Amino acid sequence: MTGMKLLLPEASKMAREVDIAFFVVLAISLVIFLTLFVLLVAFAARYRRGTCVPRGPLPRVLQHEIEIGWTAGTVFLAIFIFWWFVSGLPLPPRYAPNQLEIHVVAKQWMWKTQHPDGAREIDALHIPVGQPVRLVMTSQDVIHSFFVPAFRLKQDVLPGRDTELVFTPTEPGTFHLFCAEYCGTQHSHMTGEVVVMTPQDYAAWLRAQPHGDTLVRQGEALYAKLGCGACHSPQSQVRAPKLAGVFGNTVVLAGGGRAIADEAYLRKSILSPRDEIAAGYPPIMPSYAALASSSDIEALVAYIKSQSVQGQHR
Amino acid sequence: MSATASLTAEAPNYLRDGSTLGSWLFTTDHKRIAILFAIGITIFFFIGGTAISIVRLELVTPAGDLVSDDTYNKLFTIHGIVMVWFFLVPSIPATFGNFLLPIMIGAKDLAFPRLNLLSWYLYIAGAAFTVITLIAGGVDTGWTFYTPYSTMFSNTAVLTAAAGVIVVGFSSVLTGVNFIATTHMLRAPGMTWFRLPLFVWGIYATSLVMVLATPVLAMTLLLVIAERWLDLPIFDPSRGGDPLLFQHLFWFYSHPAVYIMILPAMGVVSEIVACFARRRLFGYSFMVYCLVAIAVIGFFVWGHHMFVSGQSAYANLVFSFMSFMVAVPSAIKVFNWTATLYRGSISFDAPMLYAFGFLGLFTIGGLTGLFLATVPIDIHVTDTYFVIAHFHYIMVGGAVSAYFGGLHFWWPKITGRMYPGSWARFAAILMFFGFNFTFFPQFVMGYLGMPRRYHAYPPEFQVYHVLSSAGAAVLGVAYLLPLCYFAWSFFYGKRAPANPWQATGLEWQTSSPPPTGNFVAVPAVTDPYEYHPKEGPIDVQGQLL
Amino acid sequence: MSERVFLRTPWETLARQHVAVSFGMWVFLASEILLFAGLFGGYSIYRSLYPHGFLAAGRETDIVYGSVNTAILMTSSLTIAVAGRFARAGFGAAARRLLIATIALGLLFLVLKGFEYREDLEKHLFPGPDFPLAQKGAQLFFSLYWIMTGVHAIHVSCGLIAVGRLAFLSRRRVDWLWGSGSEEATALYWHLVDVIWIVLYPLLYLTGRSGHG
Amino acid sequence: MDRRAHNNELWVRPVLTWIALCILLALTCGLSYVPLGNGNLIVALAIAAMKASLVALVFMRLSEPNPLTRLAAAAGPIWIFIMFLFVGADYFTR
Repeated sequence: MTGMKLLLPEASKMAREVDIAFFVVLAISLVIFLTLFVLLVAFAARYRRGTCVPRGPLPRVLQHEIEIGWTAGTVFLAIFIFWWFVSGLPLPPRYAPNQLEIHVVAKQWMWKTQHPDGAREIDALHIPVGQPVRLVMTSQDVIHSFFVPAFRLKQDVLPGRDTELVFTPTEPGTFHLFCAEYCGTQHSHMTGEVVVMTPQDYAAWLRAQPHGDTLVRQGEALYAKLGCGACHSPQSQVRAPKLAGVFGNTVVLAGGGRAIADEAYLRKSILSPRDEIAAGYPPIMPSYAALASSSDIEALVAYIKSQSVQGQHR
Repeated sequence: MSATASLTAEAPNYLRDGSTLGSWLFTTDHKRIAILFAIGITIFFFIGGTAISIVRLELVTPAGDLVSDDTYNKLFTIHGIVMVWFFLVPSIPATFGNFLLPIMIGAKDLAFPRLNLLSWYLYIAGAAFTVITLIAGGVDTGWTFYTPYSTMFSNTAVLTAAAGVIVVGFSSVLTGVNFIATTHMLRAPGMTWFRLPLFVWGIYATSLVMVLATPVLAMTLLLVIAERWLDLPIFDPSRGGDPLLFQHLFWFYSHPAVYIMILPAMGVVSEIVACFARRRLFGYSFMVYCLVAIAVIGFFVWGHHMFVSGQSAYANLVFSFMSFMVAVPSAIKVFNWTATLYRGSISFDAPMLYAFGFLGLFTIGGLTGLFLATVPIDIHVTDTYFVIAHFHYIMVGGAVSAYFGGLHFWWPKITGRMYPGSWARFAAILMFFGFNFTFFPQFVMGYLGMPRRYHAYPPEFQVYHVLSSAGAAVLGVAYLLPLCYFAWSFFYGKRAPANPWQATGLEWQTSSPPPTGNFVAVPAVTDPYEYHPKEGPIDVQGQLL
Repeated sequence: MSERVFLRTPWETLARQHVAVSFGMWVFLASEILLFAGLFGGYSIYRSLYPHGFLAAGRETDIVYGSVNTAILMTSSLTIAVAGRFARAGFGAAARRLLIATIALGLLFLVLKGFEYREDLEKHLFPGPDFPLAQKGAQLFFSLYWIMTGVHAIHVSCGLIAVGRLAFLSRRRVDWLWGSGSEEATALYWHLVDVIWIVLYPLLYLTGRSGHG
Repeated sequence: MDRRAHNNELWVRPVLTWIALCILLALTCGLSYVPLGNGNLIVALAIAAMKASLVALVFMRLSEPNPLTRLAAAAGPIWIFIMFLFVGADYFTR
């Protein structure tokens, strides 16, 4: 048993803000609680049966004014706390260019993470301090939840859908990673660690990793293996949308309507192509849901994305 | 005087109106049905309690070494299912509500006595499903039945568990219908809406929630059964479904369910505080408005269970705002109870000790609710022990304290016997300290990041778990004590007078225990809580003039 | 006829008892409506997520069965409504005949529903590997179709039992129909079953009829 | 009581309502084949609402002035609306 710990390290920018909010609400609560507690004890002592104290009825006016007073006061306080934390809510910058994008796949009962250069980890995540990190997370089976107490961050990881977490670690160290959403028998073993390192250490660590393929390269391999190019390459005889450059564009859909070709759209187009057909193309593509796993889809999307982003084309 | 002698002297009452098993199992007397419910929920209280005792024992050490992880998951699931649906939801309404609602409004029985009996049989049928679940090896989904785990992945007895909850849900719908019709239709002459005791208002508000929320749960669990059993795609994301839809539908019931548990508790505490402070309730009409406001606003806040679920950020803010709003009427009620004590003449009998316990613990539970309504804080503490501590302060510190308070308050009325007062006071104090000992450390470890539903955990949390388990042992003893002295009291206790606490309220105008038709003469209806004249002086000793 | 026969325990007058019975039934109906709320909610969400799948699937239901069944249920609502009015006016025998007509119509509804189910199954419209439609959401539509109509059929059966109870208990003394107040409550329940079908009908049978929307 | 008014109350009004219901049924069935885009759903639901109101008002005698019954009858639809409003607050802002 290690000693009693009352404070949790604040290891992300968010952690500081959550702690401030936590302790402000704690202070407000303590004031309210202590006031009530003192009143309860004082009344209980002073007005216990048998004491000689005045016990006449209250003046009517007083009754009403007090009631209206504390009703208004409570309403004001509730609205104030709400306004105060909403005004302080940080809007996480999405798709910022300097973010380190890490893909997380959760499954019973394991966290699989993959760095942009292809390094993979299981039940661990190494990240450099001070670097904004964007986690793109999905689950292969049930709902999990990515929880790092030291960062004060938690986000459910859903099957069939991406969820994201954006944060900037501020303290080097090793922190707990928990699955916070009950996910079955070995839920309590679905833990890991987040290691925040100095940029130099991170670079060294990254070099030492067995270099698997990058996500983009895996995607490229899958693209070939699944024969996507048979239809989607410009040389193909089959009429299918060209995928290079599609990411981030607006797609006009058959039957009217538009969609932004973001990650969610690409993912959906691979899994259930006939839902949103690009205008002018026949609905002939089959679903790849049975052929590609969640991590395969992540790789394919990453590859298609890389075909659209200038300078990243490899 | 010996016990036998006092028995022969007993006036005719509902307990002596037939002693065969059939006279109980086919009774339509609301008082007897209340007793039947009381027996059911007591059994389930101890089943749920046993399950969680093993869990607390397991958590003394960080390694999961006492039971397997599978068993552990089944234990906390059965604890949740049993305690929520088979103890807390029926606890106060189906026992005290059933027993007292007609008497308090001066009626002979509930509006539909046979329907009331049907409610009990549905409860028993639901209970049978739960027992079958236990025999079939239990269920490991957690009481929340989250999909897709419950529908596609768990290989335990989800179907019978869900069926049990659906059936017991219909029991509470029928009870709710009965209470609403009774309150509207059977009030004695002179019993206007604003003369109703707050307990009746609490039961009425709870019935509204039961009737309007419970069917949604029934259908949601029916969909779970359909997906799991018939393999129909509904929530399964691999076939286009959305697991978040399940969460929305589930919490549409399950958040208001918290108010099903706490509104009657508030009613009980109002009765006790007024009686033992010998004081008119401060701000009676505000108390009524607050009960109704909580019941209605309580329907708008369920999304605060889903701040990290992938719900939209906009919805998070809407639900957060509504959660702050529902805190307002709850806070006002606490202020009013406290103000009722002012210039009172307070005695510290067991029911009042439980009411004091309720005030303190419910306040802590309510205030920690503010943390959970604040989105950034909730993101950190949700699904941790902080949430566990929070809702146990409301449900155990609040609802169960009030249940025991009510039991000690109305026991003489229900059984016609007094119980040993000093033992009761001792149990109340023990329960209060045991409770805080158990659950306060959980706030701290929740803030430190200890996730809920963990079988094994990092060693740095052990000190809090040991504290919590030690407290749970005290709490367990405190729960067993009343069982002993109430059992003793039922057979050997001193005969109770009609009104042992000199309380107002129609239930004290009839004999203890009441006769089968509740009243021999038509009761006189006055304002509730006439503990002292509205104007003029009061005796310095605090006695009524 | 004496009131005493029909007066039940907590009530002082028969009039009050009647008001309470129908009020109690109305409260229960509110609960019944909420029972279907989750299904309507799921339908709306999934229809907005998968409009094409829902339209395509909606075309596969059998509009003939659906429409005929709607007409049958509406007619049974008429017969039970008039039965109640006759019973109150003292035409007990006629009221009883109308109740029996209601039972017949309800049974006819269930029989037709059974034939429809058989044809649906022959067309493999039960979600699963043999399901004929490829559009995403089509299987969700049919999940909801089976559950909605299934739960509704359970309600029809409960209604039939309740109406059957009326017909049975009034076989000796037809004034029982008026006296106990359960005719009113039963009729209310039966009407609600009809109302729910009226709402299900456009959702399940009229969707996607106007072509490729 | 006037015999005609009596008959009216007894069966003429319900039968007229039933005729109206049948006409509405034919109307909604026919209109569903007319391509109106999203209008199809709106028309179908509007007609369903009219039919449901007819049943409620005449057959279920909601037209008789009884505030308590009306309150109970309104509760169901109002609570469905609450559910749609707040579930929609999530789905339509994702």
